[in-house]
Amino acid sequence: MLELRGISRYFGGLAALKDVSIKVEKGEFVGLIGPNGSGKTTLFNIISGVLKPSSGRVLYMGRDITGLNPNKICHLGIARTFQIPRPFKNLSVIENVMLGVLFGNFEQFVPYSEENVKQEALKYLNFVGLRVDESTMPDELTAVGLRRLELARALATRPALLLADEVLSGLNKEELAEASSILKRIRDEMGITIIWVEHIIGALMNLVERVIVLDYGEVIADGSPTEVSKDERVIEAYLGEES
Amino acid sequence: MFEQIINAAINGILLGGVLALLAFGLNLIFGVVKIIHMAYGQFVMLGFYLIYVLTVQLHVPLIISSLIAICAMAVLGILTQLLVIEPLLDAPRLNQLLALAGLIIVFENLAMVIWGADYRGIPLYLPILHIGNFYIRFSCLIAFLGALMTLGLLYLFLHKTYIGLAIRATAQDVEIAKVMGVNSRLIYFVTLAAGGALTGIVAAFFTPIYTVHPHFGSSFTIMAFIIVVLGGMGNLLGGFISAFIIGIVTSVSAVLTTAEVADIIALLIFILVMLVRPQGILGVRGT
Amino acid sequence: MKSPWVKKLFLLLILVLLVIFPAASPSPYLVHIMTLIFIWAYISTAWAYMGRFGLVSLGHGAFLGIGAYVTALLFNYFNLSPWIGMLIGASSAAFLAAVLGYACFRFGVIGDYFALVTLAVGELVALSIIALRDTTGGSLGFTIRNLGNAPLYFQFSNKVYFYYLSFLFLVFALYLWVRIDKSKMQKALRAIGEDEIAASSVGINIIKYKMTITIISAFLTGIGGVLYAQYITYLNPHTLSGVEVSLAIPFKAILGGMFDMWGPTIGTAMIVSLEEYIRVSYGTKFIGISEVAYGIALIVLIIFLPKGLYGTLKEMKIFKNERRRQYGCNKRKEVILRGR
Amino acid sequence: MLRVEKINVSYGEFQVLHEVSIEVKSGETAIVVGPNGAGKTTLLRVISGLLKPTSGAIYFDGHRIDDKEPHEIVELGIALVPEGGRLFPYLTVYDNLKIGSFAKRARGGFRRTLEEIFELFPILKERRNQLAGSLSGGERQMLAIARSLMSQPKLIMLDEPSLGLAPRVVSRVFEFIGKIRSQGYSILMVEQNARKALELADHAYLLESGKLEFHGGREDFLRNPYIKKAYLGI
Repeated sequence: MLELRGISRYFGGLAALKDVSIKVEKGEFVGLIGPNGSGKTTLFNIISGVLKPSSGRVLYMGRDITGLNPNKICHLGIARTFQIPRPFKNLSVIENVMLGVLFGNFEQFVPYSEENVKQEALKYLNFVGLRVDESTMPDELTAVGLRRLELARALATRPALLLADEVLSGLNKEELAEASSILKRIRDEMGITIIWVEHIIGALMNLVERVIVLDYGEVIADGSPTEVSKDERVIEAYLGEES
Repeated sequence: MFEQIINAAINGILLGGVLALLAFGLNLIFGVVKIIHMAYGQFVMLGFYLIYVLTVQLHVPLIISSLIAICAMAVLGILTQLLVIEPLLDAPRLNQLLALAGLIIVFENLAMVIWGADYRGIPLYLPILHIGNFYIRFSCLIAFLGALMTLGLLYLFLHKTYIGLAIRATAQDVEIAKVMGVNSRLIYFVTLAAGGALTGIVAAFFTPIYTVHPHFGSSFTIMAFIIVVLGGMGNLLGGFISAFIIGIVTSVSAVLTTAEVADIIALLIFILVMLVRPQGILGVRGT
Repeated sequence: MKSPWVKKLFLLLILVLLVIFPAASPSPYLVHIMTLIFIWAYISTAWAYMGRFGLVSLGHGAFLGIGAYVTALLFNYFNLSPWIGMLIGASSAAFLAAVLGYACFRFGVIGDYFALVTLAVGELVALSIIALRDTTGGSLGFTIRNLGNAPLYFQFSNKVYFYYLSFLFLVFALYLWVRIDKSKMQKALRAIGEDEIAASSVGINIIKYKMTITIISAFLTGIGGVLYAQYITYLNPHTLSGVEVSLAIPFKAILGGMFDMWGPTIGTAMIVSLEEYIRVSYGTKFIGISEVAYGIALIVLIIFLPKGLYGTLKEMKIFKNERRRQYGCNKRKEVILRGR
Repeated sequence: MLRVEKINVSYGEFQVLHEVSIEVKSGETAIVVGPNGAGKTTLLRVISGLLKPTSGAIYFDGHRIDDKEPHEIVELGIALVPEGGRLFPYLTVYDNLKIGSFAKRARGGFRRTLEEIFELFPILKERRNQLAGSLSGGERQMLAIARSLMSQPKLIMLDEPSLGLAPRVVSRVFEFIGKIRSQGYSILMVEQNARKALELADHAYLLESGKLEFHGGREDFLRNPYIKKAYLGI
């Protein structure tokens, strides 16, 4: 479904990503981990079109999407959430999600009527378990609420592939389990392929089927959670010092 | 024709020195207070009028009236900070921009009310040097050397004193400068005072060269903007270099075409740089 | 404004009053002032189309000048009726806006950078008009050929026609504002104004919407230039283009409050009245004193009422409801947090 | 030495800290642990005067400081090592250290303190003329700590000193903090890396969603079953 071919990205001479090649199949639930500054978010920014790679290509459903604008990529069916939630603060929570419905993936276009769009938006808000009313503004939500809003807005664009960026950061233990179960349900019930970046590795390892590890902008491991946690280089770079 | 161009280029370099001084002040204010001082050129205009009033109407010697003007402009800078900039420090950038643009209207029309729309100049005739086929105005030469000296002193101030260091630190990260014990409010006042004083100095150097009228300032604001943007906003070294580039480009193109076309060319450069590389074309950074 | 019904009746009343105003007015001078208010209110409303979405242009003088000059030059030199010339003039303004907008949006020039670029463009157009002095008359300006009463050539011996005409234009601009508010575009532009990256990641085509609103705004402003030039039958680069006009337009809108559809109109009414009042009471003794007062008023207003006069008043009026709403929600927020 | 009494802090409508009280005794090290977004950084910002509490009081050495400006608080002897170091990247290492001694009480002793610092961190002496932005992550954190020492503080506040550093470097940074601690400075440290930080602590606080959930000596902390599970992973 998604294929990265030799992606590199430099910031003023510093390499954030070096020759990264990854393949993700339809229906997979992939975790992407790595220490701080290893290039995870940069990779997401490149896939979603916010950044252009210095070299390499991004292929999606066999089509070259390198360097397309983010809105174009969203229309093709790739949605993302942001590491630091970026709600539109002057729009209500429902309006935030309605934007996704209105401007998202065109293939399943809903005829424009305020009511239709609102119902559609509420559907996604319900799915992620965020119950709000008409007038709730994003700044009234807490950390968990904002994460849910991010997910609902991304889902509202009706993606085939979801890039989830640190959905768990800022949450406490109870909230962790719940938020990660939502991700699982998105994959299982909606059939959306997910790539999940996370720095809370414990929660991720329990859920995903495959883990890719980045370190200093390079892929150092790719395999099932059990394989990866046994990998020498991963332990060296990451897990080893933790325990 | 070729000689004319060379001569224009030389004049451009001489002019560039003063422009560098002007741009330095704008740049310093932008770098430290993070504010685009829209009414900066109008300070020069007011300084010019002040010198005019003191020398021509009150018969104060030029040097002394220049010094008075420099101090007065520093005070005006402080007042601007106190009355306009400080209340808007946490406001959206555009509100700051528009309030300072409001100052343009106030200053220009105030000058109009007091001095009317006539051109005023100081009757001071300095010799023109002939070197071979080239003509260099002595007043330009003085302005150039004076500007370079001022810039040198500014460099020493910024690099050798505690307060200079605090200014440079504040430019990079106000919040951390504060927790280092820097009183940022004081630093802002010092910066605006220094920026104001610089416009006074520029006015003093320009008195023998130009005549003044109420709308005299805006062309200097625009010129200073162009230089600052070309060199990269907040980049003092870049501003210094691009002052000479702009000085040469405008005076050479003024000789080849007309003064308006020269201004149009400068504006086009400005727009292009803003579009393509708002961080400036000179990729160096130094404070 | 208790109910839509009362509000509609109130609007209708004002409409009727404005329509019969010229007949009832004690002096043509008042009609003249009202006409000026309509024209500038129309222009600053057109400006606020962009401004309220964070696209603050300080170069609308460019569009005003191009609209006016192209139309007037076509009339003076080729005898083309300003009714047709106006479309060409406004299209030229829109074309410049399209080129400028595309360049800015392509390279991601936003916020105060956008303001500075447009400021430069406004000045550029003014300088070009001066530089082309052989055709445009340069700084001295030029006068539109007088045909007496020639409605087909946008000239009326009775200035009352201009009153009604500019009134219609203003009503049209306000109507368009409402239409935009009900469209999908308004939602997109609000999102873009807040966070471009997030907006594009939910599929909003940033360049398309920003271009659309910029072109609409420039086209209407271009027509505004024609309206003003035809009314006073004289063009000058300093009154139609350049920094001063370019700043005066947004100032009017901001003074009233650019986020509300009535803001620009109210701001314009205030400034034009203030200018006229000072001019009449002090005459020509202190040329410029009214501008000084206006400049100071502006700075004070930006500092103390950043949402503009009308915007702030309106906010205060609904403030109580607003609070209650938020309070109610805070309670519910607890439910959202703890309930699950 | 430092006493924070029941402070409430809000960003606009959103309350970040609720009735938080902490205390650091002279010569002691206190740590505040808690997840991301719990309000730890906010706490340090309030103490250093960058943010004003809506209610409550802060006392330092008998002075009430919650209404003082940041530069006045520095003069009283509180130094902050901000999150991620926050050096002045375009100043040299030397200038970064010099600005550290900007407080009037520290200026006189600038030379002497500098010598001490160079002894403690020889690498900084080597790099004194390099731009701070060109240092490696670990060196930057060292410089940030050294810069705070330049003001000859009585209390040093560290904001997540381990953030963004490789595990090996983290150990080195904590070693240095231990060294500073042994020289008798009072320390208030905010950390996510609870296990490492607790090794240095005399007293610890747990902050969750802006509320102080637990506090006690190191031993009490290590014994608490909830903390053991949630933050120490035991």
